[in-house]
Amino acid sequence: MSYLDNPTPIPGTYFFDGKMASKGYNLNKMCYTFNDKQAREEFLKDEMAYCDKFGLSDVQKQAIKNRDVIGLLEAGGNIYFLAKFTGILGLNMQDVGAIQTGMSVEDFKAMLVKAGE
Amino acid sequence: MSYLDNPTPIPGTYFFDGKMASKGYNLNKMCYTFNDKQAREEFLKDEMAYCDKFGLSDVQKQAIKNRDVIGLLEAGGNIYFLAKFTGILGLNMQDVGAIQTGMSVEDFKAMLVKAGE
Amino acid sequence: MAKIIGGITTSHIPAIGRAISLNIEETPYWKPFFDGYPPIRKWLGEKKPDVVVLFYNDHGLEFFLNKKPTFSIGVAPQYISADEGWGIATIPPVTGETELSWHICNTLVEDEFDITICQEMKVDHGLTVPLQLMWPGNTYGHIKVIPVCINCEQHPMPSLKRCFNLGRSIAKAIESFDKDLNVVVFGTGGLSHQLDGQRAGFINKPFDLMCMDKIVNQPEELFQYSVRDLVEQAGAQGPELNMWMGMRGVLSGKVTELHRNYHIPISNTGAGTMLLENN
Amino acid sequence: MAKIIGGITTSHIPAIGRAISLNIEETPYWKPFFDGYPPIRKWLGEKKPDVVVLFYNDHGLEFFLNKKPTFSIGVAPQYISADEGWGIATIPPVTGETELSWHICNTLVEDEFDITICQEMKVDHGLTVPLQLMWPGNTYGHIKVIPVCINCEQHPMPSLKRCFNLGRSIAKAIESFDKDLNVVVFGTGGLSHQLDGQRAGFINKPFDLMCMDKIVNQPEELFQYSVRDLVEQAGAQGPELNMWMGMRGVLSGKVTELHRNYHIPISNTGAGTMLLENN
Ligand SMILES: [Fe+3]
Ligand SMILES: [Fe+3]
Repeated sequence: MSYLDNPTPIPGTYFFDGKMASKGYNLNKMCYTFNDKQAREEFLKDEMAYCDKFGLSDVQKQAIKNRDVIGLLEAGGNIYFLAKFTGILGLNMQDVGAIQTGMSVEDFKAMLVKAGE
Repeated sequence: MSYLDNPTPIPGTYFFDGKMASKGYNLNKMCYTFNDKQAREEFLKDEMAYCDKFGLSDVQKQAIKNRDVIGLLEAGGNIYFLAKFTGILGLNMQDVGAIQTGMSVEDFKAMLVKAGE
Repeated sequence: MAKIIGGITTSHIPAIGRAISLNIEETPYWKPFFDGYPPIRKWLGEKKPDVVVLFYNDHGLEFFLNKKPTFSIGVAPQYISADEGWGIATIPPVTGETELSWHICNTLVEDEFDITICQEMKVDHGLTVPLQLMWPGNTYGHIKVIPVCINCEQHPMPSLKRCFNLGRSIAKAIESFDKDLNVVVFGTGGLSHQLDGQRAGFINKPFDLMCMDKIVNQPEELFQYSVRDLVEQAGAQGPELNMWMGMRGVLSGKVTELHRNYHIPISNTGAGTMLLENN
Repeated sequence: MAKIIGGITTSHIPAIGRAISLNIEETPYWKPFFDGYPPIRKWLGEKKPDVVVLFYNDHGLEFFLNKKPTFSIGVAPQYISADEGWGIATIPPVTGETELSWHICNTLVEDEFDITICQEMKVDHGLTVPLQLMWPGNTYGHIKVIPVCINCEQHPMPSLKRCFNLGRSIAKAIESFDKDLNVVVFGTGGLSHQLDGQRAGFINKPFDLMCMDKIVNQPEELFQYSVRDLVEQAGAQGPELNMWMGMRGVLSGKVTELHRNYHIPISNTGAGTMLLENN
C-alpha cells in the first residue's frame, strides 16, 4: 500500500500525484518554458495563443486568464511550475498565498507571523 | 565494494564507467545529436567544424577523422553513441566489429557463425 | 484484478527491424531466427493480453548521459518511435496505460525503488522491434504498453537481483490493480554479445543456454553473476540479461516453458526467444 | 581517507537570495533569520571543508515532469546557476568533484539505490541559496560541491527512511574514498510550509521543533512519519524534510549539536538552521 492509497483528503491540500500530473501535463510544460526569458515575453505578447501552442484545455486557459491559482491547481497545475507563471505577473509566494486563501496579503503575512508565536 | 573496483582488465573490453564517461562527455554529446537529420547533415558538411562546436579534443577529432573506433572508445566514446556516428558512414555493427578486430567483414561474420556451432 | 498471464523473451536488435522492413524473414540467414516467433504469436492471439509490461533499454534516443536513470518507467498515454540516426524505420505510435503505470510507480517507490517517472518518452528499437516481432504488420494498436527501461549503457549498472526484485514489486502492483486486465511481460535484449572493443563479436553459447535454462525454474541462481561477470562471460552487452530478470521477477515462482528458440548469429548476437506461461 | 566532519541544515527559499541581493539582511524582518548563520560561517572557516555533499530539491529548473527522478546525483565538473523565471539573481558557477561523485554513484548502485547520474545540471535556489548563506559574497570558489537531488515536487516521493539510508550509503562511499578530503553535508529546505491550496501558509511550529530535536539523536524515530503524514503535519512542502534525513544519514550515529536557530516566518516557511558536528 502506497501512502497515496489513503482516500481521506487533507483539507485545503492537493496531492500532485499521477492523476494530477497527467491532467496538468501540458499546463506544466508551458509553465516550465517560463524559465526562459524569450518564452515569458512570447507569453505576455499573446497569452491565449501561447496556451494554445501547448494544447491547454479551455478550463486551463480560463484559469490562466483569471489568474485563478486554485483553478490551475485543480486543473493539474503543479505549484512549482505555476510559480513561474505567477512570477511573470510579479507575484511572490505570499501574494500567491493570499490569492489562494482569499485573504489580503497583509492578513496572510500576519497569519504567518502569528504561527511563530 | 562495487563490481567496478575489480582492477583486473577483461581483454579487449572497455568499461564505460565514470572515468570514461567524463572523458568522453563532449564526444558522446556530439554523437547524441546525430539522432537528428539536420545535425547529421551539418556534420557531413564540415566534420571538424562540427567537432569544434562540441569542444572535442585533438585526439578525439583525429579519431573521428580516421574512423578509428578503438581510438574513439579509448577517448571516452560510448559504443551506443558511436554507433550513431558510424551509422552516418553507412557502417553496420558487423562492419564496426570488423574495424575493431582488424578482420575483414567476411571473416568477422564467419567468426559469429562459428560461435553458433 | 489484473492478471499476469505470461512472459516472453526476445532479442531487440535493430537488424531485425531492418530485416522486417526489407521483407527478408524467409532468407537462409534470417529464417532460423524468425521461425522462433509463430508459436508465440499464436499464443498471443489466443490469450489476447490487454497490456504489455516491456523491459528494455534505451540505446541513446531518449536518454543522454547528462541525466541517465537506472530505472525509468513510462506513464505516458502514448510513446513515439523516432529517428535513431542510422536508418531503422520508425513504427506507428505506441499506446500507453497511464493508470496502471502510475499504480506501478506508486508501488515501486513504496517498495524503495528509486525510479525515474516519464510522462513523455521517445522509444527506440529496444521497445519497437519486439512489438514488430510479436504483431507483424504493426498490428499492435489494441495493446497498451508500459515501458520499463533499465540502464545498460553506462556503468554502474544494477545487479540481476535488483532487476528481479524490481519485477517482483511490479507484479505486486499489477496484482493489486482493480481492473480486469490480462498482462504479459516482455524481457527484451541479450543474450551474449559484445559490440565494442577488440573482443567485439564475442558470443558465449554455453552461457546463454545455461541462462535460458535457469530463467525458467531457478532464476535466483543467476544472482551469483555480478555485472562484471556478465561482461566477462556474456560480452560487454551481456548485462542486457537484466531485462530478462526483470521480466522473470514479474512472473510467479512457477512457470511453464511453452516454447523456446536459440539462434546464433543475429547481427553480433546470440538470440534467445522464450515463451513462459505463468502458473 | 575522506572524512565527514559535520552536517548543516538550512532553508533554501528564494526570498533569502533576494534579501541577500537587496542587502536587507539586517532589517527587522530578516535579522532573526540571518543571525542564525555567523556561528556556522565561523565553524566552516575554521574546519575548512574541501567538499560539500548538498542535499536539495530541484523546483523545476533542471528537471521537468517528462523525466522526473527520485534521486539524482551530480558528477559534473561544474554546475551552472540559471534563470528560474521569476527574477532571483544567478550566482557564479559551482565547482564539482567528479571523482568522488562517481565513487558515490558506484557505491549507491551497489547498495541498490536506483539513482539518476547527471553529468550536466543546472542548479536552482535549492542549491544556490545555501551556498550564498554559508559563504557571503559568493566566496565558495574553493569548495567542491556534490549535488544530491531528491524529488519533492511530484508524488510518489521517497520515505524519510529511504532518504536516511541513501545518506548511509553515501557515508560509506565517502569513508572509503582514498583521498584526504574533509567533507561537510548540507540538508537544505524545509521545515514546515505549504505553498499551494486553500491551506497555503500553514506552518506547524511544534512539529518543526520536534523534528529538530529528533534529528540530533533519534533520527530513526522520524521514520514513523509517512510522506502523507508530513504533508498533513508539516504542509504540502513538508516532505522537504527528506533532505535533512539524507544529510543525517551521512553523519555517524552520534553527533554534537553546536548551534541551532529557528525562525518563523521566512516567506511562508518555518526556517530551521542547525550545525551538527560528526563524532
Ligand atoms: Fe539492446
Ligand atoms: Fe524548496
